[in-house]
Amino acid sequence: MPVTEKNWTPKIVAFCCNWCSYAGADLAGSGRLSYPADIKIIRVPCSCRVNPLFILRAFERGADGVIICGCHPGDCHYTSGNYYARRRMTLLFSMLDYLGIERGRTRVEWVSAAEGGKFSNTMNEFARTITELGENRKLGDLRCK
Amino acid sequence: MQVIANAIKKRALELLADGTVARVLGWQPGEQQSDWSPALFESADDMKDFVYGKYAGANLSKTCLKFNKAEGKTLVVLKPCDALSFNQLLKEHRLNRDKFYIIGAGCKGMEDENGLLLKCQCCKGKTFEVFDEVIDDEESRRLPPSDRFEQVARLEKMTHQERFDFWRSELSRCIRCNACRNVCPACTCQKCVFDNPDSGVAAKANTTDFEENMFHIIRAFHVAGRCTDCGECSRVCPQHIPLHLLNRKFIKDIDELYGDYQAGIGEEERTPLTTYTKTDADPGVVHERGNE
Amino acid sequence: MNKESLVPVLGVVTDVRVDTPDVKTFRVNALTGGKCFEHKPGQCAMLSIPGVGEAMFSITSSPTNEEYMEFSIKKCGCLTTWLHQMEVGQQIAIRGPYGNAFPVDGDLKGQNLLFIAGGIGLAPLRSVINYVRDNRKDYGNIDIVYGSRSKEDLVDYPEITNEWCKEAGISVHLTIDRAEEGWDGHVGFVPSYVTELGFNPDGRVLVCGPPIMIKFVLQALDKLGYDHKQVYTTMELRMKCGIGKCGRCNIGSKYVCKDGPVFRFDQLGELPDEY
Amino acid sequence: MRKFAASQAESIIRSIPMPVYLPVEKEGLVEYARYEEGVKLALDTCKTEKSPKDVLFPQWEDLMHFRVEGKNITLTEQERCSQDYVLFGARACDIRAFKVLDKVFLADPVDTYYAARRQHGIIVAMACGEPLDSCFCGVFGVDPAEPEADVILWKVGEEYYADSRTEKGKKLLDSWPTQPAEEAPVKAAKADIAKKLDSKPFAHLNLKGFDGDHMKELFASPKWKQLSLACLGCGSCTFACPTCQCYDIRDYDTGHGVQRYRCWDSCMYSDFTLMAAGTPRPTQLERYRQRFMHKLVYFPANNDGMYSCVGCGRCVRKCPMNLNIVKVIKALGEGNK
Repeated sequence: MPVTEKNWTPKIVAFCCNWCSYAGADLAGSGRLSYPADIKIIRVPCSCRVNPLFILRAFERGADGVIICGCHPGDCHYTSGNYYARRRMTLLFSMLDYLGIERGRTRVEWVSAAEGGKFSNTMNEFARTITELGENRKLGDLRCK
Repeated sequence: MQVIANAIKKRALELLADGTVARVLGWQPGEQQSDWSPALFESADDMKDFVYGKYAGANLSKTCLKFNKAEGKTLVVLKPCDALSFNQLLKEHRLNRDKFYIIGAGCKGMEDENGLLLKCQCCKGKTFEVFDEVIDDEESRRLPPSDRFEQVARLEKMTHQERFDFWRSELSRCIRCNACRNVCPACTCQKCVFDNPDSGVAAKANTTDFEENMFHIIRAFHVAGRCTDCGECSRVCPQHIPLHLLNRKFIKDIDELYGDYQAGIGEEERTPLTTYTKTDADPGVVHERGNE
Repeated sequence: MNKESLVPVLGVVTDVRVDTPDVKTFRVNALTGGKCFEHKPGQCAMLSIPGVGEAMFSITSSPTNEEYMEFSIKKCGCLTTWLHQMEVGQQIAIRGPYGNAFPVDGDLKGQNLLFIAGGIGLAPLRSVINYVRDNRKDYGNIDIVYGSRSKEDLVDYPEITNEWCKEAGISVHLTIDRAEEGWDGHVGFVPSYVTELGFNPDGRVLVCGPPIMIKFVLQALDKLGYDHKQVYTTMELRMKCGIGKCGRCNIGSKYVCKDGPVFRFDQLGELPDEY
Repeated sequence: MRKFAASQAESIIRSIPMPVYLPVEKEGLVEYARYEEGVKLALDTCKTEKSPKDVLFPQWEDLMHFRVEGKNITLTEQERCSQDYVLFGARACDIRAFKVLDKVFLADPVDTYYAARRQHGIIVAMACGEPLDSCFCGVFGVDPAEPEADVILWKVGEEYYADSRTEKGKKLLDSWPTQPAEEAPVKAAKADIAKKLDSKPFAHLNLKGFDGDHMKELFASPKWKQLSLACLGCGSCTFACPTCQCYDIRDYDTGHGVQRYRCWDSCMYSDFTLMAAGTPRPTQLERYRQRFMHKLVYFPANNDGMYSCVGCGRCVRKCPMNLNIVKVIKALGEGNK
């Protein structure tokens, strides 16, 4: 169904690392902390698994914001995955910015397995940012709208 | 240039005659004044078409991939900037050094029918990173230095909307011929991610604006840290899209965030994206840099 | 010919038969029952699953079958994997028929026929074999040489043993590549079996199978004294439109989808060697 | 014969009560685009970057739409072009290219998507005043001074001379504010064009030897190796070419349905003939050879000697490695030794 201004709600994709952030999301759930239902969590083995293509494909398919959550630097289950992810995402976000895509639409946060509260706060705050930014019109495939 | 060209030709003939090399990779003239093409010469007789000079703009290092497994050695003529690409391919183990005899050729900036090539306007090839011998003269490699990030910096200063409009107007010309990808000496995947039949998109038509953005972001990202800024992508673009501005943005960011780095130098150094430090900035740094 | 040639009609899968571990035979009917369209033996149709793609398959059933069409499909790529997941009742988009046909009303009429097939190569020939069986008086003796990697890779084995083998005037010669338990028939590759059987070089030959088999079968037939004008084969190349416009099945001045897929070997010899 | 002042051209175009596609300059590149108020017309451009092939056969177009629900499929066809439009300022070579496309798309079975566009188009052609060095249309029998169109315009000084060649062309021309004109200036202009074209470097290419009888010999030529060596396998030549018509049909799953679209394809691409079992054209040599053999040998063999090249010279300008059909004709043709 075509999305009109009125019934628009932000669609957010969250890539969560299996070892920390996904467990953090679990903890947020079991602690009955709420976060918006429009956030679709995709579990990845490590934040480093997130290929730039994944992020762009998410936008293509109608995402309004993409957030990547991984273990805190130094705590990676695979020792260094999130360090690589950090460099990659920095460069990618900078490129999206360079092409004129709104900065707030992409974010990286480090959330550990113990940080259910941080997970829920981050998601709430990110959803608010995206709602303020409005619908993603610059980087999406019209056919998927 | 004619002196250098004659010297290269003489040397190539000698090496062909004594069996050191089995073939020569160079340029041949075209139908018009400036339309030279890369060409292969397998005998002294073939060599009469060999040329070197101001229209030898093409980077031959990617063509070398075709001869990596050929019988005998291949002589390849590389300009300083081409040698960077060649060396980067060596570092990635895509080329076998023993299979090539490299003549480093002196260069005074290459041209096409519209004058000095865009890539030569910020010449960075002052030394030969890899060679067996260099044929050069006094006036070579003297192009005045210029700031290659000037245009990138100008774009960074624009507002988001201006940048978006700029890139939309540039990228909307893209016809998805894939010439930029196919010519790029850093794009050497056996099967490109865009040729994946399961990706759901045809890599030959931009069915939406998104496809244009997508392709060019990913193309530039996949060579980030390995791109030597050889400028071939912009040179070959039939629609004159300034693709080097995407690559240079990555280079500029890498230089600013992780320290100066030039791909294609050295033997073993890791590229910025295959290494890290524990004190790297978080991706949020992007939000604090630059305009807006 | 259908003028809206790129637009398919819808059909429905009414039966799925597992022939070998990687070949299934699908029965397709029009949504209103009956066949989606008429065809001639050797012609092909484009089957598609929306969202996955479209590909050309030969129609395995004989035109004389008035109830349904059948497609024997080997699982080997993206689309065929999807097709193999189909169940009875699944709708499917289908367009055709495309290409020429074996000249059953022309050159083949009144002749002794020798069919040589390897593996899934039986699929297009089965259409001709059954057509010929249904018009038995128009044709001479029939020999069928069919080989496969193993016993379980023989497509349509029940039909071959229960029907073809029992009919007068048809001799079936089966072979498998390597000996295995429970197989007391011939063991060996198809081309050498053809040489062994030593056919009389009269009549017409119809060959279909993997390219390497076709190459050696042709050599074997040469030795037996066959002329290339007596031998027909059916070809496969990548196709998208099926109507000679999209350009990819072009060999020389021919388009396999429109001018083929059935070629006589002397015609193929005139084309550049690019298939 | 009618005439009108060059300065009137835009107001005439504006007054045409249907969509008009014409050469427009944007960022220094001239391409065919739909006329809108404020665009920069470039009617005098000899060679647009891409040909007007897009107007009849767009780089991508929807063919149909599927909805899949469980085991059921519903199919909706894309509507065909049903509105008349004008292609303004097309050149003789590009219009000849339409005839080449017709041979493919209008052959039985007719491609209805193309046929509808072809039928609804009115072509107003512009005779070439200044052929470029890369032009060699004369080699293929194209007369740049007499395009095969509905209305032809010749620019003489600051005036356009116009003449119609068909009924629908006449109707269009009659609706413009024009004055009667003499034939003589146009005759002089035609002679001038012929002279200019004749002096171009590729004007006398010889096509002897490119025919169906030499198919196998040309195919087996050892020269293809050197000719194709530098080929990148990009699609620039095929996408710029006015006669290249190969296409791909793809499905795109939008999440709420499946769009089946077709897009231009290129025989230069490695996946063009790729099948699950492999490809009959494994290296660039075979792909490169296919393109030129098709244009110069296979196509004429099927179409009474009509070449699938119109000498527009776009590949001469576009190829990043400076490979082009001229080089092939010179290297393999008997008459250019």
